Amino acid sequence: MSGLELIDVSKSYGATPVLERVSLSVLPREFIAFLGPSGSGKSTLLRIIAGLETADSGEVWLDGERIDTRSPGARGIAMVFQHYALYPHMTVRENMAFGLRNAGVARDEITRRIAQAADILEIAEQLDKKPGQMSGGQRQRVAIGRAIIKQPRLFLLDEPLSNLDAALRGRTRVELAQLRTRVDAALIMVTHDQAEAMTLADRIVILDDCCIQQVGTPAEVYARPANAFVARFVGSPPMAMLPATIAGEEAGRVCVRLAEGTVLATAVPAGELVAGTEVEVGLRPEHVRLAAPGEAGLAAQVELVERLGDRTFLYAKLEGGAEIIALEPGFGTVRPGDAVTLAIDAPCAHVFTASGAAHHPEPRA
Amino acid sequence: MKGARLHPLVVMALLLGAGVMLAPMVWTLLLSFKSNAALMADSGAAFSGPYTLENYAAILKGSLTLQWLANSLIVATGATVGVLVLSSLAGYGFARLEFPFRRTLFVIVLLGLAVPEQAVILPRHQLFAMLGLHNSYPGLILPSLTGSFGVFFMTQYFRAIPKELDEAALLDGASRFTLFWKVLLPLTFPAQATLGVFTFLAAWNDYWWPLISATTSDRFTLTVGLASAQMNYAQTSGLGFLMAQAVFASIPILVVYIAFQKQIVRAMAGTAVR
Amino acid sequence: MTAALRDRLAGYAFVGPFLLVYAAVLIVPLVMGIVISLHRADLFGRREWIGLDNYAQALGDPVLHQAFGNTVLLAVLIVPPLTVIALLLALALNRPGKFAAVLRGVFFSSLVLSVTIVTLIWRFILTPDAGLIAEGLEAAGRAPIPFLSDPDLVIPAIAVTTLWWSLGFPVMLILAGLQQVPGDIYEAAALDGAGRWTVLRRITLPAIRRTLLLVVMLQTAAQLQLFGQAQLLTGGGPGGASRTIVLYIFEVSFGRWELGYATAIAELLFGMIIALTLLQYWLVTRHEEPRA
Amino acid sequence: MIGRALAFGFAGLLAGCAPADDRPEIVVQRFFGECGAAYGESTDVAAADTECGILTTLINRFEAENPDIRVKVNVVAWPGYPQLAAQIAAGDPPDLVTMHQSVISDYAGAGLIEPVEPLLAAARIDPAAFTPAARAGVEKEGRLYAMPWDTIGRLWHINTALMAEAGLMRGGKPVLPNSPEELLAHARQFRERTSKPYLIQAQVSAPDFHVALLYTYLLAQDAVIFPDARHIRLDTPQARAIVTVLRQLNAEGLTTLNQDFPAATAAFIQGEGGIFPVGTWMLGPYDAEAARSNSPLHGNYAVAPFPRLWGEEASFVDGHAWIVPAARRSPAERAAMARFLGFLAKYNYDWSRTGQLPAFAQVVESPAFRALPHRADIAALARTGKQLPGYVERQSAVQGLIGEELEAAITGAKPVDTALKDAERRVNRLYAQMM
Repeated sequence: MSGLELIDVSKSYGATPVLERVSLSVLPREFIAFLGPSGSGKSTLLRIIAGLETADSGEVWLDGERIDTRSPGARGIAMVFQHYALYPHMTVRENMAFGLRNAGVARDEITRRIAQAADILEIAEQLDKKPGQMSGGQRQRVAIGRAIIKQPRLFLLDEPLSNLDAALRGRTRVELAQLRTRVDAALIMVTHDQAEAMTLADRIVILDDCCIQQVGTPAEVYARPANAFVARFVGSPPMAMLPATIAGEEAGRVCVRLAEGTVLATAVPAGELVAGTEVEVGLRPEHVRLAAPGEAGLAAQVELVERLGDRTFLYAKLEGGAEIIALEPGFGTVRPGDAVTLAIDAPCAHVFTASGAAHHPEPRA
Repeated sequence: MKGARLHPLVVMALLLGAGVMLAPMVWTLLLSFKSNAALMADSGAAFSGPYTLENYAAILKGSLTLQWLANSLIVATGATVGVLVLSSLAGYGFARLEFPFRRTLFVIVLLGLAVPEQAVILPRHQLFAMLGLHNSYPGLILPSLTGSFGVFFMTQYFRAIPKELDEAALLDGASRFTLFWKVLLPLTFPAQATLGVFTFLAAWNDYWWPLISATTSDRFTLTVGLASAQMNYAQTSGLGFLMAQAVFASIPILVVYIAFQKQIVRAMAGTAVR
Repeated sequence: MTAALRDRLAGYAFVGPFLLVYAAVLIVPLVMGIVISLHRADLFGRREWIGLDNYAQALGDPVLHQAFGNTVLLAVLIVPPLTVIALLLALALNRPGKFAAVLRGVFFSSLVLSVTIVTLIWRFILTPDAGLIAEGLEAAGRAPIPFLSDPDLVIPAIAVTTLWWSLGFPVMLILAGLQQVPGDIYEAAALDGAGRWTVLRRITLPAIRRTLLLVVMLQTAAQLQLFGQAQLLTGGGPGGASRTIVLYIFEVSFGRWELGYATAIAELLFGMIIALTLLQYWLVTRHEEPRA
Repeated sequence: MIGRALAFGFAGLLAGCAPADDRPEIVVQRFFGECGAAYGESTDVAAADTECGILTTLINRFEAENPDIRVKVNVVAWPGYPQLAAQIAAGDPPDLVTMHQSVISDYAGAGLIEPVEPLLAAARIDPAAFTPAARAGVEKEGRLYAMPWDTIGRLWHINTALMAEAGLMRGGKPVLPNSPEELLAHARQFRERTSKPYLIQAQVSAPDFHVALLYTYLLAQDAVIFPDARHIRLDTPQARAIVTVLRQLNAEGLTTLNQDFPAATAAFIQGEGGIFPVGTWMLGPYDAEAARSNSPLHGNYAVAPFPRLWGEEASFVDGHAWIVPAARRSPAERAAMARFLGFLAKYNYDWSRTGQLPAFAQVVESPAFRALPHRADIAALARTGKQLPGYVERQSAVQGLIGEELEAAITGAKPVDTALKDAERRVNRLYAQMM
């Protein structure tokens, strides 16, 4: 079997568990993002794959070989570190050659590969400089070059963009996207920035609380979050969660009653949701808008207005205290403190039970 | 504060202080260029000519001074290399590797900082006698290698190096030793320079141990050799020669000091004062 | 072999060489010393168990009392002035420019000389016949002063010699400490309208407090072990007026061959140095928050 | 690369740098000073001067005449016994060491040095050739523990010009006191007439200076200083009387103060006082000084044994000797040592030019020795010289203790009887603690 396979990987630091029986399959040439809040174990998982940490139990397989028993250098894995970890006393050329020399690659082969990588990454001019003489972006490229040149079977990137300023981050994101086309390897990137994950990854692995919460394409994790955590975590601004109870069902779809009394008819199949169950109703901002004059809706008070130019997010509070976020196209005129009426696109609402389990709307016919 | 102009009174005081620091050295230098006979009659003769190089010629010609100089160089260099090697290895081990009793061992090493030479020198003399180590270069060098300070200093320095570098090197397939030797050690050069210079100075200037461990003149270090020459009973002659020996013996160490002055100050600012 | 075991072995491989030397050349003698001090032992291997008698003898030994007094007096005459002078020098020389650089070089220079040379130089400065000071006094029509043979002058003379010799290291340490103080707190102080004195007292000194502590601790420990200067300048004379504890240890061990007694004195000195160091550390740090 | 260089360097260090040499090696350890600058290459013994010069030249000559022996010379700071103790404790003592005869019993008693009869025999030196004083100095419990090299005593070195000025010359000879009262009277008269001190004394860092005076005048009265090997008796009327006079000299400024040996030595040359009671070893240098035309001492130098002040004529004497620390040595090394001792014995006359009395009776009788300046004046030492009993150990440490107390007494820091009591107590305690 090819690709990366994690089987029941567990790890704890003393009494504190970090990962509990994590299993995952990554296809060859797939780009995976590990997304999660800090402390979710995503970095630890990456480091276990790299061999920088040892799992307490579980197995790591790569291209049909078990690698968790091997030393980091013998796994066929390359990694780009958050702070690049370039060897400060070596030139760029020496930095890139170091791993190959350790692996006993022939001298002219090393020269050839360095030239090639330098060419691709446009750092041929910099080969005899030391890292200290270079800018952050250039160092990033050298770090990537050092990884590419090893022709690894798996590419690990630890928060690759966190050290760059906003402008550079955009450009580097493009470069990372190109990188995957150039390497014949799977890529795994750790990030806490969902935009990065959404943009770059084929699939996103969302981690929290020592476990994988969901594995899916960006569209899946956005549209059909596996649970309340994923729903809250993915999307910016996040999904609003309104406390509610199941009011009943209508044509097999549940109706929910919000805390302040309004009943919404959702498109969520009733299934085992029975009347009276305490749930949360999840609403993406794009499914909440300002009601037209005279249109019925929820009364709310605007607390914060986030104008992004093409669109505006209104952070508002319903009677009873629940927080909700609405999207208004354009620049808008609403100001904080205004009382507004919000219209809700109820068929797009998600329902989450107290255990966090998600119930998604059936797509409209 | 920094860069503020110095008050003229402060400048005067500084110059006066510098004069006090330098006067003995200038006096020594002048004496060393006078013939012994002239000084025997009147040491005040040092302030006027004629000056001569005869004392220096005598050193190069007949005395053991060159041998002592060589011994001091060997002992101080051996101590320096030894301390650097041992402290670097141990510093890396304590800073980066996990092994049972690591913390306990480190604490035991740190306790060594509090042990004065006096507490061990007499039993050490007995021990070395049993081992037949006296009057040998290893016997003179070994006590310098027990300094806890070097290990402490290098451990701190290694700890300050980002761990990512180790990990990058491990992923680059480096062994623990390659990692240490090719990646981390070169980064500790400033610390090595500081530690090296201070070890060299300390070993060069050590007096107590070589006094009791070196048993023949040709193994004396400069400190002991010169002391054996100057403490002689009722010696009223040879002042110029003694001073020439003093100057001659100080030259190598001054060279070392001047060569490394920048590193000493800079690296001390970095790590030593934490 | 598993990776964890390999790592452990690597750990011992790296710290092992030092620990071996450390154990053999420091720990073993340290333990031997304690054992020897409980014996009536001579330099040539004869041993007879006498328990704590050596320590009892030390407590009642008037010569040791005198040496103790001399040593403490020397430390008192050396450590505080040394610290203050070094601090003043470091403050004055902590600036860019050639002038300061040259002066730094001058004040550091004596530190590289060995004790033999320092005492050789100073003996011929202090000696009443033909010494540098005597020459100066004679030129001024005054009688030479016998610094090294007057019981009241000999300790100050050794103290001055030691000050001259030891000044460089503390200046260097304090300069290093000063360079650690971030420049922006001086700028902030300037914005707050703080005068020079206020800056020194409220900002600079607190910032280099630990450096000063280090200087005092190191120097106290060093001066309590003063040996070479006393042995080479005066041999402990006149009449034991400049005999230090360590010089006494040397005399008792290699002059009188009483190894057990000498070792007991050394152990007492050891205890004294540790106690003083801890006391100084405690005095300076007791009000500080524990460091993260 | 660097690693290899380091490893190589270490190997070099451990191996040591000595080239292969299969000649027997003897390590000769001596005090007497370092004078390599003046005599480093000289082999002309007859032309050498001073203890250091003569001995340095002798050893040079021995090396030149015996290329099949490697000689290593340790020059140690006087008196070098702490180092010797350290060397013996280190298990690496030298082969032949200069030692004061008064110290021999310490080392012999502890079994640290070897009897030398076999070596003397190999060197064809007959112990009967030693002067009685020299032989007494090296013989302990019936064995010879050293080859004696000389007998040293203390003399009055006299500046006759100043004595004349003080009216203390008669018939070209200095007038010396015959009683303590006379001593003080002379000293006061000297002070009055010359406004200089009568005595020059090394009172600083020279514990043995006053001890020698004390021993001399105690021995002159046949006082028992050491009733047995473990006790001293100092708190006696005789001792109090002697020390009181010494204190009086100081109190009245009849002697130089605050001088150590180098200072006192130089002071005498510069004519700063009348009489310097110091060892025979200064006879040579001072005589040479008196021969220099522009010296304050020119033509005005005389010596005399210590005058009789109490009891009979006597002088506390000591001597230098060559001892052999106990160690394993090859026959070749022992043969080399014997040859060295034989060589030294041959040059005993040259050594006596330093002022010391020769250790070989034949040299003392020789016309060459008699012809040396002032030797007739000091020949009496050979007759009157006395040493402490052979069982007295730790003489140097004991002298140090007594010296410290005497210094306190003589400078007035302590009452005389307290100082003597303290000295007695400290010495007895030292003996009590000996193993």
